[in-house]
Amino acid sequence: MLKMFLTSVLNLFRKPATHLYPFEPYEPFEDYRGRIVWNEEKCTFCMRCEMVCPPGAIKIMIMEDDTKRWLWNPAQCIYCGECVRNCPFGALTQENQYSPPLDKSNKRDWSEIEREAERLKLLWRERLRKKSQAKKSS
Amino acid sequence: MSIFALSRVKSPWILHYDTGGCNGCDIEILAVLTPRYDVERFGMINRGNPKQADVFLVTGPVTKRCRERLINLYLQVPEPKVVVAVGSCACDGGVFRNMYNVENGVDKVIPVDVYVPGCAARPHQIIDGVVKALEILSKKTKENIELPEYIKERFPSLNDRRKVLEEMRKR
Amino acid sequence: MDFLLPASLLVLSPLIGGLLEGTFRKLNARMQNRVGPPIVQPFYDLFKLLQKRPILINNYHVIMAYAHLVAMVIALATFLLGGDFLLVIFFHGMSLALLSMGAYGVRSSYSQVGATRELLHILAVEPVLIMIAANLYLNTGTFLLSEIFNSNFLFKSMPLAFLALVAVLPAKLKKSPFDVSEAHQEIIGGPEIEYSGPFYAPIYLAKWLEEVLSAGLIAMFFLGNPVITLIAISVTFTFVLAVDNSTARLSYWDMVKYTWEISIPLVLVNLVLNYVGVL
Amino acid sequence: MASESKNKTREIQIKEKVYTTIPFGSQHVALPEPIKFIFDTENEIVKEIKFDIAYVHRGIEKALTTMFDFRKAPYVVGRVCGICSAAHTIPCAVVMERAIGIDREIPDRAKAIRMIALEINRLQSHFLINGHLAEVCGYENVFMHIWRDREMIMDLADMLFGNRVQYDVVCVGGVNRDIPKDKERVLLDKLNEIEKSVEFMEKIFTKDRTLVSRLKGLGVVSKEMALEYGIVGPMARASGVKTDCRVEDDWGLYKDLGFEMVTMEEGDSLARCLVRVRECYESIRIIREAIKSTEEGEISIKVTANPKYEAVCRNEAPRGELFYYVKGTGGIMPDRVRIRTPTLANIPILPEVMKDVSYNDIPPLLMSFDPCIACTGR
Ligand code: SF4
Ligand code: SF4
Ligand code: SF4
Ligand code: SF4
Ligand code: SF4
Ligand code: SF4
Ligand code: SF4
Ligand code: SF4
Repeated sequence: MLKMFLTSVLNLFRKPATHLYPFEPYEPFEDYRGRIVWNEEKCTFCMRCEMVCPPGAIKIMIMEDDTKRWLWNPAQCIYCGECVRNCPFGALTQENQYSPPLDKSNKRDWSEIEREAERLKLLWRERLRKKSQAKKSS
Repeated sequence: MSIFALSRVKSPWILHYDTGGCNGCDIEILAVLTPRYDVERFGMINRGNPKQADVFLVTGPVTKRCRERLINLYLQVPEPKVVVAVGSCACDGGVFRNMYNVENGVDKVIPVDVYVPGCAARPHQIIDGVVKALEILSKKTKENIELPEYIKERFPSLNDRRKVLEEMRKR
Repeated sequence: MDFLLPASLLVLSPLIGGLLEGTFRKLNARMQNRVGPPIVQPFYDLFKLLQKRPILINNYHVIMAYAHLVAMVIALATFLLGGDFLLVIFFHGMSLALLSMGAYGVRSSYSQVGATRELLHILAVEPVLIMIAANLYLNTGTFLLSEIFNSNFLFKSMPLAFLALVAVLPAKLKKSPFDVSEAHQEIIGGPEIEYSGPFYAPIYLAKWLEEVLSAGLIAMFFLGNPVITLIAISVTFTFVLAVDNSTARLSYWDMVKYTWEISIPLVLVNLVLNYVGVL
Repeated sequence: MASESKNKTREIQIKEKVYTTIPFGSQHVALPEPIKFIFDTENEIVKEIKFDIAYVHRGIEKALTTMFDFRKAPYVVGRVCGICSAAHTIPCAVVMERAIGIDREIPDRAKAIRMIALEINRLQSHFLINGHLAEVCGYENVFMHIWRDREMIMDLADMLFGNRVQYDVVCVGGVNRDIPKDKERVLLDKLNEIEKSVEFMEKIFTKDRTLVSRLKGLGVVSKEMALEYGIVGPMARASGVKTDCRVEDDWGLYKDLGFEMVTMEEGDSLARCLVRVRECYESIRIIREAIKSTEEGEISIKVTANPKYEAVCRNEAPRGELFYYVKGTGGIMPDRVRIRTPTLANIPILPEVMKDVSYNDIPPLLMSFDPCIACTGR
């Protein structure tokens, strides 16, 4: 009781322990597990990252003209770093900056993307099957 | 800015509800109130009372059982209000996505204004999110009544909805 | 005392009360080693509350909130304009009673528990105030505050009564260790829980007025030199806040027990000492 | 006879008495998690308690057998609970290793890092709950001070593992990041400061009169009761039951480092609180020893096989025994995963100790049992 009383009164004359974020900038620790950065040049679309990601925050879309897109959802990612450790080509890195908040305007509808990716993958498999069949028959 | 518009932004009282997340983000929300981050700087206090809240912080992927309570709490918060989904699992389900007892995120149940990613969302992210939410709040007034999806489902016609709104106004 | 000062104090009391509350919150935060809200924060809160969509539970409930405010205003006005001290105590008690009546009027059990506890607050605070009034009468020969205000530095003749007042101040201002009726972690604000938006505003405002009234009660003991009065008020409030920050909440029976066991004997001793003529 | 029937009517009368029902949860400030208690009270004395714990059921056990392969499992079970995230990931990884049959090959350095993660986790959890306990007693200042100091531990976790809450450092086969030398030094420095703040906490919880008067003698659990209800963790140790999975299971190096169990005899809320405070000293000591005893080196081994055996692992989470069971069939996903969590074991005793307690003592009593529900429903 007395101790807290003294602490309280003394605290009036001490500097508060508060860090005045966002007015004072904050620099995260050097290897904080933050955003995932994808390097398009190195990526071979091997799909390993999509496979190892626990929550399924990475989706690779194989479009109908066989171009490929790599999508990552910051609002779904659990920032475990598993994709970075598992990418065989070093195409992924993890920044030490945390993701900014999103709102309706810039948040992706992930269910839509999941469905679309699934659909496109089926089409792709179909195309592969057809191609191999064509090869066999020729 | 008039004193009224200013006061709307300067005095966000928060309500916090965990809809089945892992506590990680809840504890970070608590940490945001403590000396290191001290969001009382922005006038934020945790009233724990939906009727006196402006900012509704929701964590967790919304389990089936929490759904009705979440809607209930949402309806009890008087307008103007903003809803902030804190943590990846509140945004899109996070690691719990597609498990059999979850709804995959808060915005499947009630309208969400700001999404704070991160697992766990760190205090800085939560502060950023709330600051962003306050921007949205400053544009809202007590006339902006947004209804949760389920009411829209249950009352598809505009007339029905108007009735619900009137009921809500009367309460 | 002339009329102008008390009247202007009364008109400005919401402003003073708001600043007082803001200072409390700031000091409180600093005692907890954090920065805290700006001093004008309570005004932001009040204006925000006025802009919220009203949610009406029932008319009775809301009327009681306004009645609570009105009774508090009357208590403060009576005090500042130099009315009867007993009347001040009566209206102060009544305003709390009205609040708890309103709280009984809704079905939430937190509200009802809070209402019961609010009544216990009255039980703890009012007897002590009445004893202080009796002591004042012994010293000044009147219950009329306008005459009591003419006396100089009452603290000299009734220090123990002042200590008794300080002992009940936490209960009066709902600060720890005697904040049982608000008890945020148990009953989430107690009697206030069902009030929202514009209907919560009168209660919020009444809280400021109560702080002004408490400041007035403290000032009553230190009249004469305005500097000493101000110092006395700030020291006392800082002390109360520091106690708030260095105690856990006691149970409601402990509250009644402690206030009675400490404050009432203190005033009694003071009475006897006055009577015998030692002080 | 007459008196007997009279007694009976009186009993019936008592039963018919109208109680004031106070719901506590599923949303309440004193308890951030969705659990619901319903207290039937009479003059604020609690007479009957009902509770409902299944608000947070997400189906993690099921998902581990249908959605995630075993390598992802530690990351998933970390999200069973964010307060003792490391406490979940470790036994999960260990149980998978046992089911594969590689648990003997885990390098010592990995074990040491796991221990450090667990003990840092325990430290922050104990700070958290003791601060929260002060808060629900209405002692806001102590809460603020303890949580201010807790930030030091959070910073440590942030620095060492890259996240404040979910460390995600444990994986099947070892750990996925090492602690370099310079970080070790920072860690050791910080531990001294943390030790000071543990001392502060101990002083408050033993000396502060208002706090002690509220907690002492509240919710006494005798040793027999503790054994009968099978409560675990610091709650059991506060009643004098010698149980601690850190010495009962051997996934770590605790035995080599000379672990000492903290027990007390009183069994009241204060004792539960003090056991936690004193465990902090032990945790700090263990971290120091763990750093000293191992060198930088191998931190994981390659996992090639799938889990094929049945295995269990017990771990001492901050709140007591955590039990993992896995049945592998050689597939990429195990056949059955079972998680038995400490809070689940500690809840059945609550109605017993809460009976006839005044409602204003309920939050401290509840918090002294440290219930957190995230894992109870899984
Ligand atoms: S694992 Fe790497 S290379 Fe493969 S798809 Fe992902 S980013 Fe591209
Ligand atoms: S960090 Fe983890 S959750 Fe995020 S994308 Fe990579 S693997 Fe997925
Ligand atoms: S986002 Fe992650 S840390 Fe936060 S509640 Fe969800 S699972 Fe837990
Ligand atoms: S407070 Fe009671 S009566 Fe009112 S909506 Fe909730 S459950 Fe129904
Ligand atoms: S008991 Fe087993 S099979 Fe039946 S519903 Fe539950 S989980 Fe499914
Ligand atoms: S033995 Fe116990 S755990 Fe197993 S099914 Fe029966 S009740 Fe459940
Ligand atoms: S007991 Fe369960 S809910 Fe509580 S901290 Fe541990 S894992 Fe989390
Ligand atoms: S843990 Fe048991 S009681 Fe709880 S939700 Fe799951 S099945 Fe139901």
